Amino acid sequence: MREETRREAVWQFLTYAFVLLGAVVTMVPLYWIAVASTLKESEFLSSTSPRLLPGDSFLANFESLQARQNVQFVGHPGEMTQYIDLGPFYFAYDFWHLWDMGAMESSIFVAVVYTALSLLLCSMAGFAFAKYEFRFKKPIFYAILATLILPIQLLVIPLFLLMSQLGLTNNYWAIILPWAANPLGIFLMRQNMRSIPDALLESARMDGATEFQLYYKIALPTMKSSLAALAIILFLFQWNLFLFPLVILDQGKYTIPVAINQLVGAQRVYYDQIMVAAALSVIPVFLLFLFLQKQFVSGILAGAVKE
Amino acid sequence: MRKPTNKTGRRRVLKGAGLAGLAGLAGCVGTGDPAQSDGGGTSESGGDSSGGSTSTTSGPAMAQSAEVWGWDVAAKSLDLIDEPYEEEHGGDITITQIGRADMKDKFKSTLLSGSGAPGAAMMESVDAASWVDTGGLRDISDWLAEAGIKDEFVSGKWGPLEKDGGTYALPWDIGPVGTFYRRDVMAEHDIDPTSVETWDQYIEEGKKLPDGQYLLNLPSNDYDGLWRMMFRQLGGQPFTSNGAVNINSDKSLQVARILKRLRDSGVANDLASWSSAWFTAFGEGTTASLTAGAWIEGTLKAELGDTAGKWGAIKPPAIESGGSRATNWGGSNVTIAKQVDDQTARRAWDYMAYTLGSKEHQLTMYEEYGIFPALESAYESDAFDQGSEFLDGQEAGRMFAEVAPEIAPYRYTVDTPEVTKAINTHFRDMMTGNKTPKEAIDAAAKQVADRTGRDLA
Amino acid sequence: MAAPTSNEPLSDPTVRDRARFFRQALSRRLPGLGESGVGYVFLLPTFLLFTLFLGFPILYTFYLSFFRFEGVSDETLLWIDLPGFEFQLTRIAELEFVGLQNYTAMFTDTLFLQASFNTLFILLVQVPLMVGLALLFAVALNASFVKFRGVFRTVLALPVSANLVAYSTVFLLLMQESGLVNYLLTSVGLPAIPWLSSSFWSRMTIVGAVTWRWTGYNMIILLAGLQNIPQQLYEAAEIDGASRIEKFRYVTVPQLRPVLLFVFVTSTIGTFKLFSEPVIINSGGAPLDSTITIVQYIYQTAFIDFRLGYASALTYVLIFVVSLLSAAQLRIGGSADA
Amino acid sequence: MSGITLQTVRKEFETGDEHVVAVDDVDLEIRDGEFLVLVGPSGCGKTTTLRCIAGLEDVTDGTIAFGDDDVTDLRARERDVAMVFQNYALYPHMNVRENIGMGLKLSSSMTSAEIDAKVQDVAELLGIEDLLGQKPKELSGGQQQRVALGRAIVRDPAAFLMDEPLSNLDAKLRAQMRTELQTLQHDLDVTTVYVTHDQTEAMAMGDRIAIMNGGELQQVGTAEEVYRSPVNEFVADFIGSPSINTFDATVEGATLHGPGGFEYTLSDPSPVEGRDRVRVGIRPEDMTLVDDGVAIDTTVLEPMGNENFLYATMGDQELTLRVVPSARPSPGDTVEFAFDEDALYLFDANSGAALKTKTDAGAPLVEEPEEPEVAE
Repeated sequence: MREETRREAVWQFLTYAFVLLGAVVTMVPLYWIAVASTLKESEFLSSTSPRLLPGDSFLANFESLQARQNVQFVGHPGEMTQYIDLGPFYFAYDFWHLWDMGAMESSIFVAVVYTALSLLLCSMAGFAFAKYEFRFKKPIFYAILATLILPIQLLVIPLFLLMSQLGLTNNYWAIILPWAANPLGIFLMRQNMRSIPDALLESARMDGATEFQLYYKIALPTMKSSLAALAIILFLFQWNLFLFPLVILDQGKYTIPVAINQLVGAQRVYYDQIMVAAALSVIPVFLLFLFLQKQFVSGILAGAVKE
Repeated sequence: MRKPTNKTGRRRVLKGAGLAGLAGLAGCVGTGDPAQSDGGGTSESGGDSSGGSTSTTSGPAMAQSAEVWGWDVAAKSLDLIDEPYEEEHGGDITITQIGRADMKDKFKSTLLSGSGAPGAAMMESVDAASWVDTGGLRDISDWLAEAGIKDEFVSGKWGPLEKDGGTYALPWDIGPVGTFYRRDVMAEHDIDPTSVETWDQYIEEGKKLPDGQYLLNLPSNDYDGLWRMMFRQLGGQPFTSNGAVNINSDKSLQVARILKRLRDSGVANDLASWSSAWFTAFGEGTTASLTAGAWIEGTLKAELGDTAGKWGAIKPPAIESGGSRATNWGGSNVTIAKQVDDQTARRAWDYMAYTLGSKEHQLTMYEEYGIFPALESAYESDAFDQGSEFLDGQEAGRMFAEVAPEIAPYRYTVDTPEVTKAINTHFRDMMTGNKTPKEAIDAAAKQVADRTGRDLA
Repeated sequence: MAAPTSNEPLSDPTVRDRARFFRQALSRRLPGLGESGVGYVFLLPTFLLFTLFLGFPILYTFYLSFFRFEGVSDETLLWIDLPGFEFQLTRIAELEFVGLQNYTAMFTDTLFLQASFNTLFILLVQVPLMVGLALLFAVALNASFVKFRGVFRTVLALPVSANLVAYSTVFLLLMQESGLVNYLLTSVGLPAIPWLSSSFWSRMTIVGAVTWRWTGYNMIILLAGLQNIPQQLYEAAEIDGASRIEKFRYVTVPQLRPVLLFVFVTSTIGTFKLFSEPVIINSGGAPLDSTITIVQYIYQTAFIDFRLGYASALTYVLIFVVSLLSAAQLRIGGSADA
Repeated sequence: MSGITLQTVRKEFETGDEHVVAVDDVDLEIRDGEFLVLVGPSGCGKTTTLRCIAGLEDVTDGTIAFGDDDVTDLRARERDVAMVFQNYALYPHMNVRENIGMGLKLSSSMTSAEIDAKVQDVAELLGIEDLLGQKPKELSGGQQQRVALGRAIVRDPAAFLMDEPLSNLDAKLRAQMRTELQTLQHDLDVTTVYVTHDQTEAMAMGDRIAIMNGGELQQVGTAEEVYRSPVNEFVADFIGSPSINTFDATVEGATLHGPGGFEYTLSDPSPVEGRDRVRVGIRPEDMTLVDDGVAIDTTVLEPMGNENFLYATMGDQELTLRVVPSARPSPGDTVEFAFDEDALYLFDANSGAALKTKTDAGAPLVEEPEEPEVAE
């Protein structure tokens, strides 16, 4: 018994040590981004003694980032150009001019719209694959799944061509629509929706629900945590898109990755500005992740990997 | 297997809603030049010719506006001439500043997909041949002839911009090479760069430096840069006039031997180009000199401002005694995509000719940002005679202006990137002693020949 | 019967009720679809987007893979002329038909082979390393005695929120000769490592960067899988006298197999698609070609060399290989314990 | 409210390469207000039949009518039926009130206030008015069962369809709910089709019982009818617990020769006239221990308190006997049993069709005005 407790203690100690070490190693780059964003470039790039404690140059760095001509990283209040003034009814209808969007806002905006749209499409398609029988179901499903493999960097030229024909160049829809029906999302939704009991749907049918009501009144609400998990995956996917947004979007509509890449000059890399941008760009995803983390754990594979 | 062209009448465009989009991929069939169809233009190409054009040349009406893409300092330079141009010629020129690699990616996407190109864009001479070869650029030779400014540019600049009698870009700047050195470091160790004539002498002088201090930097990620510069200095050509691979010529061997000697003599540092360590070494004087295009002065000034006055410049050492000391590193042009509609192209050309073809404006850009003009007639200006504070008052401008016209032409081709890869790969083997200089250039030449289907010279 | 029998309304319908009645009336009038019809309707938006935005690029890429790109053009590219169906696509590129030449050329393309080697190297080191770490972290955090599990979980998964371009650039800085990592190494008496300038270590830097970013994400997936394992299985194993390791070996791993498989397959696909990390990290002075990945190489082939046809063929080969590999993983992983 | 009529209803499935006839030309008439139990072993097609009535499955052939209305082509939501599922199928994201009200909200033209009132009434009827605000996962099995019932009741449907609704409850609760359901059905007087695999439940609850096997309807009748007068050996075997003892016997005139020296001479040999072989059936409760009967060897004795189950072998034939609690032979003991000829069942040796069923004076057979619906 004595021996047993000692071994248990050693085991616990090792486990803690391992997890703690992992956490520290994981935090180093993030901590360094945060610290570096508050230092002068020469301070954090110094080869002799890198500073590991925060300095006071954050605002200066941020200002130099914001002062760049070709990148608007964070937006600022804009001008409301159009409004209707009908006494108590006061409508601004050029909504986006209330705030000139910088890369941060653009990225958030695009990622949110994309995530919402994609959740809708993926859950609908997943519902169809999970709960209905139809001809060519399997071939269609596998065809969609196969596109998971496709590296989108390699579709840039034909996609660009297509977008310019559709008049979608320099338009956020161009980086939202092509992958709105996300194959991984469809796969996950299909796997999760298979765990919805058929009786539940039939019960609703007996209650008089239409097929579409089955989807949005029964299937969607029971899939909340899976949807939350998928939302994180989709958001991250869009958040990190780089090459196609670079090619299709013009200045003023840049998303964060494109904007950050603009800080890499022909001859010089503006590391101080990159650090500020990197630090700032972590925040939205961090918040989203924190917010949805519980659902992410429980929802990622409620039934995701059966079979 | 060529597909018949749209002349065949029996084929018509299906006007189905879904297919209309696809069918219109590059302008509707039957309407002729796609540049005039909806498919080809950009957001700027309104085709609106009502703008107050004061063009002195004839030709199609000009669009009111045009967009020009450039990167970094170059874009800022162009921006300097934006206002004077608009005041004098009307129109509305937008200079868009995009990161260098990003701009290339964006512009190439537009070239390859046949749509979305700006009115005009910057193009490095290194890239010129392959971009021209896509067939996506506009032949501006007629306009060039009309403007009569072709002869005013240094002749070595035109090679890669021309193909089959067409001219596809207007030269902008060149990079006459100089060797920039830290006066204080050299003086401290009793080295007099101004007395150096050849690389061999320079290496010998460099040996006077103590351990931990280097004469120059020879970065393993950029062998091709130094090689190309020296090769050109010797009048070498990577490809013969009939297209055979020529990087294993005697001249190339000479260069390879010098690079090898630089490495073996221990006078060369090995820091990745443009890395912060690279800059720091120049700032601290641990790397005492830097051979690069004239434009490097502006960069050094910006990055290492506190070393101002401690620098000097000489013409690059010759490969052999009495050899040429003129060569080039870098340089850009401005080009127009074929897909751009005539009116917008016309507007873009008008701006280009105004900006790049005039002494006055080239000098403005030189003085402000150190963009060294390819416009030879500009060299007469006394702007080149002004002492540089950064170079301790040295009149380096005049030195470069003397070098510029002597620069030998160089045959950039679509396969230039292959040469770059091959040289870097095999020179690395050479530096480690795995290959002799002769073996290295032979292997590089063979690799290029194999991969491009060209013959060996 | 206890329910109200009166037909008189108890109350006036509210606006929401009216809207409901309207919807009901509407849905009653709509024709019913067979089951398969409903399935198609739900798939319709997905189908439309796929055909429009991926169908064309995919087919166009396939088409290009049999040609050599000779330049931009405006001639006819493709025409379909069947009875009752005529369709013509204007050529955007000057193409020369070369048959399967693009496909055969890659076997002698040393750079392609180098890129394949790099990608496989990264794959073989990175995927097992990452999945192994993720599994260990997941098991550790699943242990009931560990306190602050939520905090650890969050911290470990945090890198996923770092922006791709930003974090690659940061790694580039951290791993420099005189960067923070070497500083830390040397300050504890270890030798500095040429993270960016040696072929081997620059690949390891990419491995490290990708592992850093995705381990926590995969850990969460595995953790979810672990929590689905019935506790009774461990109790049964305990009674059978299984040690900790044996429990892991005979209960955890088999039970987790489908989840592990999912993680393996998605990680493999992800590694094959590596692009931004090597592009950015490679700019730190790594020996040429030593970190180039397949996707990066294909991108260069298309965008720098303008060999669109060859790049298209490479794309298809890549897709084919990854499909095979995924299928094989699924088969191996699935059959052993069906 | 109305009866339900099934005419040659057929349901075929294609699953992969397999072609399955789940329901094989079933004719069935369910009377208005009747509690009909569909019973049979698993896979017999009873659930499929129920789902066809519900409209959850399209029939391959045949018609289904509610009263005079042909509903064959109507969707489930248009049929005005309510269904209770085995797992209750409560909407996990809705509370009890919403669960019960869902059907009304989706398909009735009641206002929200009316729906609320009705839900309240039904909840009170079922005694779950305190649970209205709770989510299904907070409820016990019995409570969930009630909510599922409430959901069906609240809609005043033309018929209740129940698919093994009690099988997820423990034995005690099941017995309790059984009675409650019967009472409720009786009070509401709604035609009810109830599917179970448990013949005890079927006997206890059904006004009539429809027994299915292999997709075919075997017999429809009251509990007593199917017990006393099964149409074939399958029904005889399925109904009754413990199951009827059956064995082969050869016929010599009026005498039956069975395994282990079984021999019995019929006083009325007419059912076996002209036959060489026959199947003999004797229910365990009809066998009594005597001193001069057929000898059998005891294997196991299960005392049940009020009676004992005696398992024995007659030659290689296993038999079950229900005997008085005082009879306690030990395993290995040889005992002897006897039975009444009135209680004897005889079936055709090949088809299993009944030749003779109980003829003793049990409860009087219910005389039905209509012809009994018996499918082949």
